[in-house]
Amino acid sequence: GSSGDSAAADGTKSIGFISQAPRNDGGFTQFGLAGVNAAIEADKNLKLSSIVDNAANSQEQIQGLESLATKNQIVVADGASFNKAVAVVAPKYPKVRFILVAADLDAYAENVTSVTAAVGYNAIVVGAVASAHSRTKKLGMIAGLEVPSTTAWYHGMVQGAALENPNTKVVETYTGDFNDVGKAKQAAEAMIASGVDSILSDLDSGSRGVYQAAGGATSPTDVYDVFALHCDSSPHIIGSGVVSWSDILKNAVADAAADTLPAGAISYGLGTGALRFEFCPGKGTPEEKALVEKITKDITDGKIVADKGVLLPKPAYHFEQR
Amino acid sequence: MTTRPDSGPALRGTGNGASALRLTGVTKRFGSFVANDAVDLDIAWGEIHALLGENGAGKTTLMRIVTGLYTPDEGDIELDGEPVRFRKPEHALRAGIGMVHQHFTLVPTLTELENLAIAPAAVPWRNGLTEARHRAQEVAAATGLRISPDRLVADASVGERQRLEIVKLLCRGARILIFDEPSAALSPGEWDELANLMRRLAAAGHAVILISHKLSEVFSVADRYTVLRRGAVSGSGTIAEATPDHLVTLMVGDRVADRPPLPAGTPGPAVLTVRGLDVARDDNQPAGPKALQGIDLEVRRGEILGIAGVAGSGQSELVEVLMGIRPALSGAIEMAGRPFTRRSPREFFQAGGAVIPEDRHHAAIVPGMTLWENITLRSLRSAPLNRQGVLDVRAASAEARRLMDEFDVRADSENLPIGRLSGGNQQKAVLARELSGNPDLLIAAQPVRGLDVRAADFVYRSLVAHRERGGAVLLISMDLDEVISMSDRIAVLAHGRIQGVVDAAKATRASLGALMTSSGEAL
Amino acid sequence: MGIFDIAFLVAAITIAAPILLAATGELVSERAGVMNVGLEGVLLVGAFGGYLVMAGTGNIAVGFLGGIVGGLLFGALMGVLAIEAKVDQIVSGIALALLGYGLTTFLNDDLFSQPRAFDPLPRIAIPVLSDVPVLGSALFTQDAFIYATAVVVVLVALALTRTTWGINLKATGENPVSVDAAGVSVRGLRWAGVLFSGACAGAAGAYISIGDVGVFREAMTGGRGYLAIAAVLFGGWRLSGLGVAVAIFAVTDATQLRLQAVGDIPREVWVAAALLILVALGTGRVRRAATIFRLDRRRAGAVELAGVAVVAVLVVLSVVRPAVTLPASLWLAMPYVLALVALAVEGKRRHKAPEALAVPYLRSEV
Amino acid sequence: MLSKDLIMRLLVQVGVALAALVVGALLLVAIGVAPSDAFHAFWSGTFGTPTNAGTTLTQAVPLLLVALGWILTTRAGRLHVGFPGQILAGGSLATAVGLQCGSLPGPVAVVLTAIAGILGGALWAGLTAWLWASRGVLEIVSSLLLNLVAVQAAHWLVRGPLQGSLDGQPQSANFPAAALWPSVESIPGRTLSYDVLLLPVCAIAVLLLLSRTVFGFRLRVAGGNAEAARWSGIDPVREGVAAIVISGGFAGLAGAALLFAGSAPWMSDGFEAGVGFNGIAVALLARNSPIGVVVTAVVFSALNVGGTAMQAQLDVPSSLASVLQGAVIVLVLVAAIVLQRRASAPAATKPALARRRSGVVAARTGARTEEA
Ligand SMILES: Nc1ncnc2c1ncn2[C@@H]1O[C@H](COP(=O)(O)OP(=O)(O)OP(=O)(O)O)[C@@H](O)[C@H]1O
Ligand SMILES: Nc1ncnc2c1ncn2[C@@H]1O[C@H](COP(=O)(O)OP(=O)(O)OP(=O)(O)O)[C@@H](O)[C@H]1O
Ligand SMILES: [Mg+2]
Ligand SMILES: [Mg+2]
Repeated sequence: GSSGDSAAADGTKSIGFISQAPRNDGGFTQFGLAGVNAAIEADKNLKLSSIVDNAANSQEQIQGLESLATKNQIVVADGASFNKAVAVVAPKYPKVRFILVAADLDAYAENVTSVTAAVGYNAIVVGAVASAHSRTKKLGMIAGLEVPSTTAWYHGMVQGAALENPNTKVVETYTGDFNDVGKAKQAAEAMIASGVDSILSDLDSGSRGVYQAAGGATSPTDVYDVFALHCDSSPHIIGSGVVSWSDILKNAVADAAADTLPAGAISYGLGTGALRFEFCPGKGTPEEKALVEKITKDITDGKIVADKGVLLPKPAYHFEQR
Repeated sequence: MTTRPDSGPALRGTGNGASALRLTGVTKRFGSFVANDAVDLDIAWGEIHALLGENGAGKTTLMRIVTGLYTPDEGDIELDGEPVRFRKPEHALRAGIGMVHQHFTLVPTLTELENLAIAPAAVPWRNGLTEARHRAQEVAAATGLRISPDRLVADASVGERQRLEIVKLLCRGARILIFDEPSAALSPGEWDELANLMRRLAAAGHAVILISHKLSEVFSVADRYTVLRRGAVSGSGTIAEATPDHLVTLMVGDRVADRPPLPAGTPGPAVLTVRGLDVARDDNQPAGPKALQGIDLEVRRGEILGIAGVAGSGQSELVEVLMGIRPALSGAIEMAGRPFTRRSPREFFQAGGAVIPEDRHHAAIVPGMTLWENITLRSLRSAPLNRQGVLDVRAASAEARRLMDEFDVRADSENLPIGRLSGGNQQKAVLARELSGNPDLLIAAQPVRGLDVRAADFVYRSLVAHRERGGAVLLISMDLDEVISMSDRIAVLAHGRIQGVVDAAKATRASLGALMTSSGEAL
Repeated sequence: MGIFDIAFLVAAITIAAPILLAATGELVSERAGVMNVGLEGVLLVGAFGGYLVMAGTGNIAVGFLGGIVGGLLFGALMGVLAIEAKVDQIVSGIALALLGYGLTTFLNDDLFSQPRAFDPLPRIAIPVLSDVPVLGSALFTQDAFIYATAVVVVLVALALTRTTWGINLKATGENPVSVDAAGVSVRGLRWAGVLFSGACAGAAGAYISIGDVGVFREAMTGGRGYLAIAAVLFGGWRLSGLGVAVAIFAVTDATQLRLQAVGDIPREVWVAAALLILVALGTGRVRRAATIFRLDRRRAGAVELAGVAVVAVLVVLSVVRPAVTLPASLWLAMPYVLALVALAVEGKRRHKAPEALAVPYLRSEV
Repeated sequence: MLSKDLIMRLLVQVGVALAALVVGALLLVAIGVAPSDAFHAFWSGTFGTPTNAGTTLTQAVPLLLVALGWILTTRAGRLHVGFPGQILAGGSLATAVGLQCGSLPGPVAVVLTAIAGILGGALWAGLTAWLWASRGVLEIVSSLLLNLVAVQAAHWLVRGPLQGSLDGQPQSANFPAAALWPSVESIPGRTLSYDVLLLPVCAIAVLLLLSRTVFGFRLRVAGGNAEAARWSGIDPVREGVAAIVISGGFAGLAGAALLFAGSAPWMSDGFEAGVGFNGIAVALLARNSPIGVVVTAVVFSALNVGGTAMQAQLDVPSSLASVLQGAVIVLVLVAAIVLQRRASAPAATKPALARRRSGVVAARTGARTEEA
């Protein structure tokens, strides 16, 4: 069953959005959706026809994708776990452009583009800065589930910290859920108790738990965000390894609308600024700011080569690093 | 509150001779079935009134109406001449009507005192224990009924539980006491005690209603009687003018031929042999007190061995151990000459055993399942009804119908859930099931408990017939007359020991009683 | 630095409190003969109710009331099903669990397109006690909910043992007929039990959402309801046992988070485990001194042998201290596994279940 | 009286269905969606096209299997809710086997995966059974906890041993074509798997098992009154264990079906998708009738599939489906009131009475017969 013919009538292209997490998760999904909406703002020929969220298991994902594909020209599959589902569905709808977010495909498909963020690079910078800022030279990384993108943060931090100070230690904890605030809080408290004084929170709404733990801690504790800056959420936030999923998706959708989106995989890195490290206002010494500059430059210039596990494995098919 | 202000726990009776409770035209239907049919009943203060009738006559149902458990479809109830309507048991209780159920309404995990303390609490944080202790003492003072307040009910024997039950009612100000087959679980001694108590209560002006199938008991205590038959009153009067035959005729419609004395049997080889059996009272505490000690028994073909003893002497444990339900600490059991080592109920039945459990309600029937399924509960699982794991349903229900006729189980259809039948009929169904396989050894634990005259007579005949066929019967009963009249030999069980085995022909109540009490403080 | 420190105690207590409260409520209701397997659903409703009201009023106390009301509503639903309709309690419990999840998720999606977040309960230091060296900062520098929980537990303990109401309640769970015959309303008592458990679960849920972290998310109770039920059973329907059970869960949970953070497992964990097993074996021995089965003896022997072997291994491990790391998800399963092990070790001895538990009461059964 | 009972049931079923519709409509109106549109979306998403109908029917199978497992255990007087865990266990084992079956001929591979699923589920259920039978742990609680354990175990499996996707995602590799369960070619998208044949077959099998075989009879006696069962030579513990393990087998098969008959030929955590509990609801809705569950399973699967469709078409929240399912159960239970009020009191009391001996409070039973 192919579709998209309806597009012919007038220029409008309708977009379907499907995600694994709830649309209001205050993190990954929400930013992605924001990006799609931004693209729609920019181009009045685009419209967001419907959203399917909480598509937790493969059957639901496939059903969701199928029903979206039948009535849209662009389908955004927002989440790593969609890779196989897209691989199943995409070939059946050759006229539909599938945008797969934060995941790689097992197999190359003509009408599929996977946009990923090389968070590992960001992690290197965070690792270096945190190590420089840390007093105990013990850093921590808290994530929900153990998936490539989260482990990338860990490995990146390890590499970055080593660049700044070889005997800085990095530990990781997985709470089992990006949105479990209570667990996140307890995990952070546990880390702080074991001497960690700088925590990277790779969580969605769970981050609040980390802020609260830092707030309640007796020893000064720094928090590093990902995705965006929530400086006002807690005074302990130093900065954020910003991964602007909204920017990334805005680009991708716009390109897709203009049919200029190449099939294959596009990995956004520090180059485009879609990934960047940002300090909260008033945080960060000049030296640290310089350090960020330096590391970022070294990475973009290829002076620093990512260690194993920092980046997702390079796919066999067309791949672009931006 | 437990009592109305005017009638304290003290045993102040209300007049005597005056009508206490009058039922007129009380009718209760269950679906199309009429359990009580325009029943008139008149109970006077200060009398002991016997309510008689065969199984399923509607006695229990009637009493449930009186105590507010059921509401009558028609008819009126008058208490002290004022019409009353009980929608809930507490209404009846407030009005001073209390019933001692066959299955006690006690909480085993609480102490006796706590059981007395169960009462509506005006304010949640009130602690009623002291008050309860008070009442208990008042009752004790008035009737001599003493309880041991701080003992767990679980540790009390049946007799003691029954006493507690009565104390409870008196504490709550009951003035009309109803006993539904109270002697069913009592030893003779305990029954005499109960009889005295009833007289004392009546003398104190209370009204007592006694449901019993044992005419001997009725004649020993009751003043007046009312007989139910098929739900309707078939007669009433004063015991003084009544004869047993007359009452039986009223109950069952015609006379029941007296039972011929047990013909002398010719015992064959031993079917069951027990040597030095020791059994713990609590399976989980083998080191704890023993329920049975050094039991030696032998049951032979063509004989009925009676086990006499008061309730709680370990009969239940003996049955369970023979069945293979309970582990034995030591000792040997042989069935049909072969050692019965790996004991389990299945082995027991395969070795040619059958059992009529004492606690029918829980051990003998599956109330939710149909009559025919219950009757063929065991035969259904072996050929011919079982064809390579597949049931022959048609044949099974045919077999069930046959047995229902043979054992005169009264029910509209074999597809009825057995739970709907009256106690008596349920028991006949069990009897049918256990005898149908015609087993070598039949363990009958209180087989006539709760049976009406005719049914009891029927059971006797069936057991004797079984004996004539060369089967062996182990008869466990708390009723000495029953044991004496039914058995060839009698083993007296007391405090978990066999105190002696006597020839039934020579045995008397006195001699057995002596054996029971001898070495009383053993263990 | 060691992982079993004050912060550890605090964490354990924070984890324990809501489970303890919910379990206490469930205990009361089960002593009355009503088993609410849907406790998880009730917790969720409490959590969302609290969050909803908090979002409306901005007052956390009112928020908690909202949670309690939510819990009461679901408790009432359980009552209608189990007490009035006399349908199977396990089944109605499952219904509550499903409904609780569906409803809260649905409403959350529908009402909160933007998730809200609030400040959690502040910690209150009790003047003198909080200065006690170690325990002071762990026990007496907590938030109001935890103090309240302690009070409730004590009150329940008193009520069950010292009051007519308590006796009636226990009797209802054991033998409703006796209560009915005493003119006490079985329905009334069971309703009281169910509603109390509903209120407790509601409050506990509210703590999980607004009390502890100030946000709500779908299914955020994460199996705590089931842990509470397990605690009641493991505790043998006694408050004391229940406390022990909850402590075990909480400590394991707190430990696993720390162990993840530490990376490879530190020495003191091996030692602690070894000690635990030794204690277990010891108590087991004492018990069996009283009760010896022919069958059980063999098994006991095997168990003890295994136990000793494990201890030996643990001692060795604590000496060589290998760099062992467990996958995160196995750490996450740890509390449940331990709960199971605890139940299995306790086995039947603990099981003094109320006779009439989950048995609907019908008069004509007398 | 049987036929009358049957009519009564049918009436109740219809009543429940209508009530559920009303509830759903109200919810829809509440969130501002026209019920008519919603219904249209629902219909086209479930039975509107052969493809979707195929999906609906295929997804009904796991629900049915779980429901049948539930019926068996309840008839034996046991109540466990470990189906989610057993589904995960069965699915995982089936995956482990299926991934190795690439070279085998199709039929063999399919049978192997099915057997593996059954085994996995039965083994996981065996834990519950063992804990109950020999340790006296109430099966309801142990199964609840084991569910939580199974979820984490599955999480680990797809990140460790079974992880097989290129980019390290928590997913297994795609199953070899040989291991996939065959489906009807003629239907576009091949969404209709032949395992829908299990719907009638299993239902009838269970029906006969219970009513016509000695084994089923023993189960029912043990469930009806454990004490009486023991006194008549049936070991209620053995029957209970058998029932629990068999139900586990059913759930495990459901797990295999979810993976190998679905359109998603790989294992990822959370493939259980709530089938475990919904299956119970399915059994309830059919009032534990082995035949009725065939219908109710399809209804429930339609609720799931249609829920997703409605979301995609009209942006209806996905949780609406679970609300409806919860509501349906409550409705069924309430419907039970109606039936109870009709049925005569003792008839209703008897099962309860039996339950006291055999049901939730089964520790003593467990303890006793161990030595018997
Ligand atoms: N709840 C009920 N539903 C339907 N039938 C009932 C119910 N209770 C009793 N019956 C029927 O009513 C009749 C009278 O029962 P009841 O228990 O009063 O007899 P009974 O005189 O007490 O007999 P028994 O001496 O055996 O106890 C019996 O045939 C019984 O089957
Ligand atoms: N509450 C009761 N209602 C009816 N019958 C009962 C009740 N309690 C016991 N019985 C019956 O009376 C018999 C004797 O009572 P009980 O069990 O108290 O004595 P026991 O078991 O011999 O001694 P112990 O109670 O010390 O173990 C039991 O086997 C049981 O069948
Ligand atoms: Mg009677
Ligand atoms: Mg006893």
